[in-house]
Amino acid sequence: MSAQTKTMPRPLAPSEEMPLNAAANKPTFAKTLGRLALYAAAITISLFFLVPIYLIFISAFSPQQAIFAYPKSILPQTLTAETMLFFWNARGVQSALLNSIIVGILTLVFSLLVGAPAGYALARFFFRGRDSYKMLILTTRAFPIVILSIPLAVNYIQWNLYDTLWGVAFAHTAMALPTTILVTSSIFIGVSRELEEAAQTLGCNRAQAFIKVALPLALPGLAAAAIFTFVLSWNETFAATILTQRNRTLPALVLSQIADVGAPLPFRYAAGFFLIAPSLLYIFFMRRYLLGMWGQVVK
Amino acid sequence: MSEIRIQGVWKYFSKGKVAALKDVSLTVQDREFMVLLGPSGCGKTTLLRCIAGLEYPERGRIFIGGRDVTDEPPRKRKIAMVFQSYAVFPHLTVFENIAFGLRMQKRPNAEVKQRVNNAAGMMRIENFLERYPAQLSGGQRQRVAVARGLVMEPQVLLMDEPLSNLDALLRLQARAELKRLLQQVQTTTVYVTHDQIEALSMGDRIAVMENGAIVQVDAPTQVYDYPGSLFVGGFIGTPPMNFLRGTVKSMNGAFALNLGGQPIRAALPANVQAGQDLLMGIRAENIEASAQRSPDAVPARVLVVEPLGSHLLLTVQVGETPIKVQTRMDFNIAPDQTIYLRLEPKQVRWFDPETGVRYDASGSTELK
Amino acid sequence: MATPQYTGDALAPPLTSPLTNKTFARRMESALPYLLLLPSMLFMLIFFAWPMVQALILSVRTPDGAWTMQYLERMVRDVNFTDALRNTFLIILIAIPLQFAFAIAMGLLIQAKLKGSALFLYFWTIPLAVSDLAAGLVWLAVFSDRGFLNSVLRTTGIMPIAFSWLSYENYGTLLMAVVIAEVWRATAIVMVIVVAGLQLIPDDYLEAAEVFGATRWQRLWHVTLPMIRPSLQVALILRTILAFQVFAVVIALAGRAMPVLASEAYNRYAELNPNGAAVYALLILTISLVTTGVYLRLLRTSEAEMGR
Amino acid sequence: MNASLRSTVTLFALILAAALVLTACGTQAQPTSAPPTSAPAATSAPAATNPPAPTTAPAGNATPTNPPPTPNGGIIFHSSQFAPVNEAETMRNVILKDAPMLVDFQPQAAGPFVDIPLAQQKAGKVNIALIGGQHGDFPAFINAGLLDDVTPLLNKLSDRKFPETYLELSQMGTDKHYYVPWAQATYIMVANKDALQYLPQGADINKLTYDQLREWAANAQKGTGQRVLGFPVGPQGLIHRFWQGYLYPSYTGTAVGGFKSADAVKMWTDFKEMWKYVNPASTNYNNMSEPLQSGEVLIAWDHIARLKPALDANPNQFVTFPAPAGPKGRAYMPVLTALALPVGGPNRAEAEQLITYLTDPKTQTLVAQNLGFFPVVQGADTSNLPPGVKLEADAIAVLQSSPDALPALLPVGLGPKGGDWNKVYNDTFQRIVIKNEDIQTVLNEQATLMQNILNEVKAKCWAPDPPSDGPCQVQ
Repeated sequence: MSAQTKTMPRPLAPSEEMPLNAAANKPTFAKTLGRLALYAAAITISLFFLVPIYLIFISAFSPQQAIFAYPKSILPQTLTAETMLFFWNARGVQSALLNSIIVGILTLVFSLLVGAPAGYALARFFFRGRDSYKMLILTTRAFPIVILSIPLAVNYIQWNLYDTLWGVAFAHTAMALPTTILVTSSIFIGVSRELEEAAQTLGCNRAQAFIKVALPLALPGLAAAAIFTFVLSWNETFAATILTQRNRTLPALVLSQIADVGAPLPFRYAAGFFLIAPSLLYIFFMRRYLLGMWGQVVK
Repeated sequence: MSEIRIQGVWKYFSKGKVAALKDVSLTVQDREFMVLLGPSGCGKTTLLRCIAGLEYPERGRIFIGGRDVTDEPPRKRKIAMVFQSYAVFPHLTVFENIAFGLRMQKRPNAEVKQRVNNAAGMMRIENFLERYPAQLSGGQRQRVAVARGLVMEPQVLLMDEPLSNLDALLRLQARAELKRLLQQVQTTTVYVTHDQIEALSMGDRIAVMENGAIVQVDAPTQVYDYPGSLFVGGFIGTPPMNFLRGTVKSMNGAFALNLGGQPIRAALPANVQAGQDLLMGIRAENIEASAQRSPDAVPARVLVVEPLGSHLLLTVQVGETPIKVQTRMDFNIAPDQTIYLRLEPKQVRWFDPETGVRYDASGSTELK
Repeated sequence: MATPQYTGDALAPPLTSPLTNKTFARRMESALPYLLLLPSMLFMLIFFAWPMVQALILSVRTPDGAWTMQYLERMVRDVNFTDALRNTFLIILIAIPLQFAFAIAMGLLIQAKLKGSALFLYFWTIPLAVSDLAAGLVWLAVFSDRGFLNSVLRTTGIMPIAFSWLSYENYGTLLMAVVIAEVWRATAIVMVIVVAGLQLIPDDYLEAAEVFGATRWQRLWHVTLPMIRPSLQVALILRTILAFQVFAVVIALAGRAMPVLASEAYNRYAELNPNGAAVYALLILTISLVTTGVYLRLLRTSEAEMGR
Repeated sequence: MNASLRSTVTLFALILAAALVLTACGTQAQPTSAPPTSAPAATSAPAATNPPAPTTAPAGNATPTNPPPTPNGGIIFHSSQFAPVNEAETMRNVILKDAPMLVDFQPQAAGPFVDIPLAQQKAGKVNIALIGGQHGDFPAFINAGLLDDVTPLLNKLSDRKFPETYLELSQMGTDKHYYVPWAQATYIMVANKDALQYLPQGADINKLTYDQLREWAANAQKGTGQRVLGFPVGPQGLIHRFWQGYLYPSYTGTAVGGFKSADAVKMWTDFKEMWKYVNPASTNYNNMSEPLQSGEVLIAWDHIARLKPALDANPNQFVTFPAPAGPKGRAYMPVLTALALPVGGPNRAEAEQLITYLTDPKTQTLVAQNLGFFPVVQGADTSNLPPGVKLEADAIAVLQSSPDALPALLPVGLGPKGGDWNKVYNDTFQRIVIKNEDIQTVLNEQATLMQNILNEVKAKCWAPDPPSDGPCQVQ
């Protein structure tokens, strides 16, 4: 059956009866060299991306004197959690971490609740104003967020949203929405419209067809998009700084108490590591979906 | 009783700028196998989707089993549909795919199981029930899609080019099988295809569509033999019908058609005037080619000779017009030779060159 | 042959005529896409558009409520304005082509199906989730006078005297450092879009080109790149818009030495001069929109070229 | 409602419930959380009323309500001082530990420090009980009518014996007092002991002149091969204070008047000459502690708070000394931090108690010992300071006993234009030193900008300029 051969990506191994065709199977010297060059390139690029991460890691776990030592050692002799522990135990860090997680989850939920329907509409319907809507949400990215925070803060106080995690989550949702909408729409484009129509002919209403068919199929992609939103929220500084007073998220705390005002360097490294660590995990779990997420955006 | 009646349906796309269906009316009898045939973009799929309820027409009504379903969503129309892509749910097993509609109706498990097994047996996929669609071949998926429709025991079965994604050999096989199956279940069926062989071989009747309108509804042989228009004649049949343009001229008190200087005697439609232009349509198999000149025969120059195994297909030039002619395999001919064509008078059809509409041949004037 | 019109030539009724089949349910049906968009539009209106308008008004209005061009004038006359403009465009003109070259090379490497390509993809996409704040910190640790780069150069004996990579006196190396950090930080998103685009190219095209004797480079230039053009255009618009807003990394690495538009906006904000900040924001917004417009124009002609 | 729809709704409800629970946890997890006398209204009120419809939540809560009288984390102490995480920790764990009430110490970066109270005032909902900032921070608030008169409180605190100058400063030229002095600091110089060998012949480190400093830096460059003099010229650096309070008064004897004078031209010429020996990475330095610690810089000028980490970490490696003297004296800028009460702020009684506590000589001692900011009251015990702070105190003592000492104040009365004012100096530096433009031309142009600012906010002259009637004039 054709499907079975399709599921077998590798060609069959040459059997004994089949004489080996030397030219076809034996890699030539030039081919091997070319392959090696490709590996060398891949490894070099990997080092370019990994070394800075490694450096921030050893800086965060070096004793304070080592941070100011010169020349610095690339292979540290001693690692210590001293700086990390001070950072970890500093007032506000743990609650800021928790706040970041809560805001991230709220942002994720809101942006899916608000953004996914729009993404679905863009994917499924050809309606008047569709293209202008797409342009509009793309251009929102062109506005520098820093400036937005000032009027937003005033509005927030009037709306009783000031210094609440909800408020930060709303602001983050607004920032994440353009991406969420475009990405979810590309995910729904990836789910064939006919599947939903089939479900409708089989007794589903629109909502049921969506829930029974489109949603389960879109779920992995939606999860990736959601976590992307989470990371966006995790990394956002300005809105979080200006819209909160006591309920700081971690990056806002880092900016207001560590980076901006020149806290000692070791703390800055510790904070940097804290900011980077979740992204390592995020990319690790989501790397399979990243491509699918962005693949259809271009269509 | 599940007749489908379509009355004056209009459907627009692109914000009303394009009419995809123009005043379409069609009645599909109970248990009839109706084929919607036409080139891509003619609106046949749109019409099918209007019947399914996946599109809503802007004007006109649709009745299924005498009930006005125009404003009803698909799920209330008691229809089943087989999609071109099959639309087999990839996240469900074959069993759950087939059971999907029954589950939506909240049928008891035992009944679901029994009906799914029946349908699967009918489609000979009972061994794949636990598989996921990704583990199936295209042909198997197609059967799942049909089984999923049949299991619903629908009043109407709608099929949108269900065979177009199969390769040629499989398609031949599936065609016969599908025909047998549909004869067995006796459901009113609307079947969309652009493949005229499929249409001719399967349908009880064929509705030929062009530019969003139905141009002819007839039994397959009728559509083939008496195409209602130039378009239908040109669309149906391999090779398509030949068309030759000529002028009516008076000849001994009767009329003949002047074809590139060569008068042809054939049964002209009634009420023609001398000097009037006519289009003559005739199929390749109704032209007899001969190497010998004869008084009624039209001379033609051979352009291409194609041996097709069962017969030869010649492309010849009559006047300025190339036409197709079918001859026996042993006809000895080479390009650039001149042959003489005799047209089977009973098989000649006449068309108005302006409108493309076929003249009703009933009152045709016999030439002496 | 002209297709003859048969019964299908009935004229479409004019659109103004009431359409007969408009029940409530059907109206809902046609309103559905708008209903689905509504929450997002309201949300953006309240939490984005409204404050944005408020912010932009700041750029042309004094605190007393008078309309004014003074902030605009002040921005243009500012000592850093031309520098900021030049630096912004310089960084974009150098970093973005580099990012695209890298991203395409990386995409092709991923497509080459090397062993461990999943791992490579993981490593290369890590910066996707790293914030500007952290990225600036990371690269400052590398390039500062007593940073890792000088440490390595000294330990290995390549350059025993520390070099001030980030000094304003060494504009070249300062620019290089900023560009490297930008390439590190933002190539991943381009690569992801490129790889996604590459995966959509059927093998047939490349094989066809190979059969017709195209070399590896010719295939890249004449087949692969034209085919991922839509992906590249999306990535280009996205990257450019975002690049106009870069400042955290630049401030971290260059301090005061390399003003860019966004850092000037931020500085005005930090100097408690919201009007000055807003006028820069307005400028960035305008430049971004104009650039996007230019890209889209190019995109449209190319669509015609390609006969789509 | 059919089953599948129901299940989806349930799912969303569950997610929302989870989010709500987490939010609740968040508020409880605030380390300073008080017994739940008042609900964490700010956090959960919009949540409880309108959770699933984010777009309607703000509208639904548009009617202004009063702020929670007792925030669950204690009364809010909004501060631009002691913001770095280590200092904030010291504030909370050492200084405020024995305060008579629960205090929620909220240090802020420069922008939010001003924006938050102003935004709260605009919205009519102030929840800040106490504002702590530098003298120069307050005019922005005063202009907005945000600060209450603290004269009655100052009368109650007369036993503190605040310096008369500071009390006068707090009047901002009015008959009211807008703040209570809190602590003082200043800027000093630090040198690595390794650099002492390059000190010019005959120079006394405690009596340096700017010429000698330049010579020292030149010698050090010759000796080490590196430029080891450093200034905090980074985006968050305080270099503008160097020009405002050190160079200008030392060379011209004025802060404002002599901005474009011949003395000023001489000053910039000298500074430009000295800049040749300044580490060019200075444009990146936000504080001098780090380059001193890493050895990138051997001689530096900065705010004492920003030098403290290096001095604390390695008190034996560094010497401290006053900033150099110029032709008109040894100018220096005392930095006054102060406490103010926002109009309509909550917990007024407790806020006043907190001021009383913070100005208590014992607390002032604690601040000196732990944060390196010096007392503004009499009776504080500064005999037992940790080595790093001791070094700073020594330098200040030397400075104050210098015969040529010339105090120059932080700009007074510039209000929200403080940032613009600093920008004038930074831009002047950039144009003259970095871009090499003609000094007199630049000074003339920048002086116009200065005068505009002064006229706009109608700022009178401040020391060491002689008092003026109208807006201060650049001569």
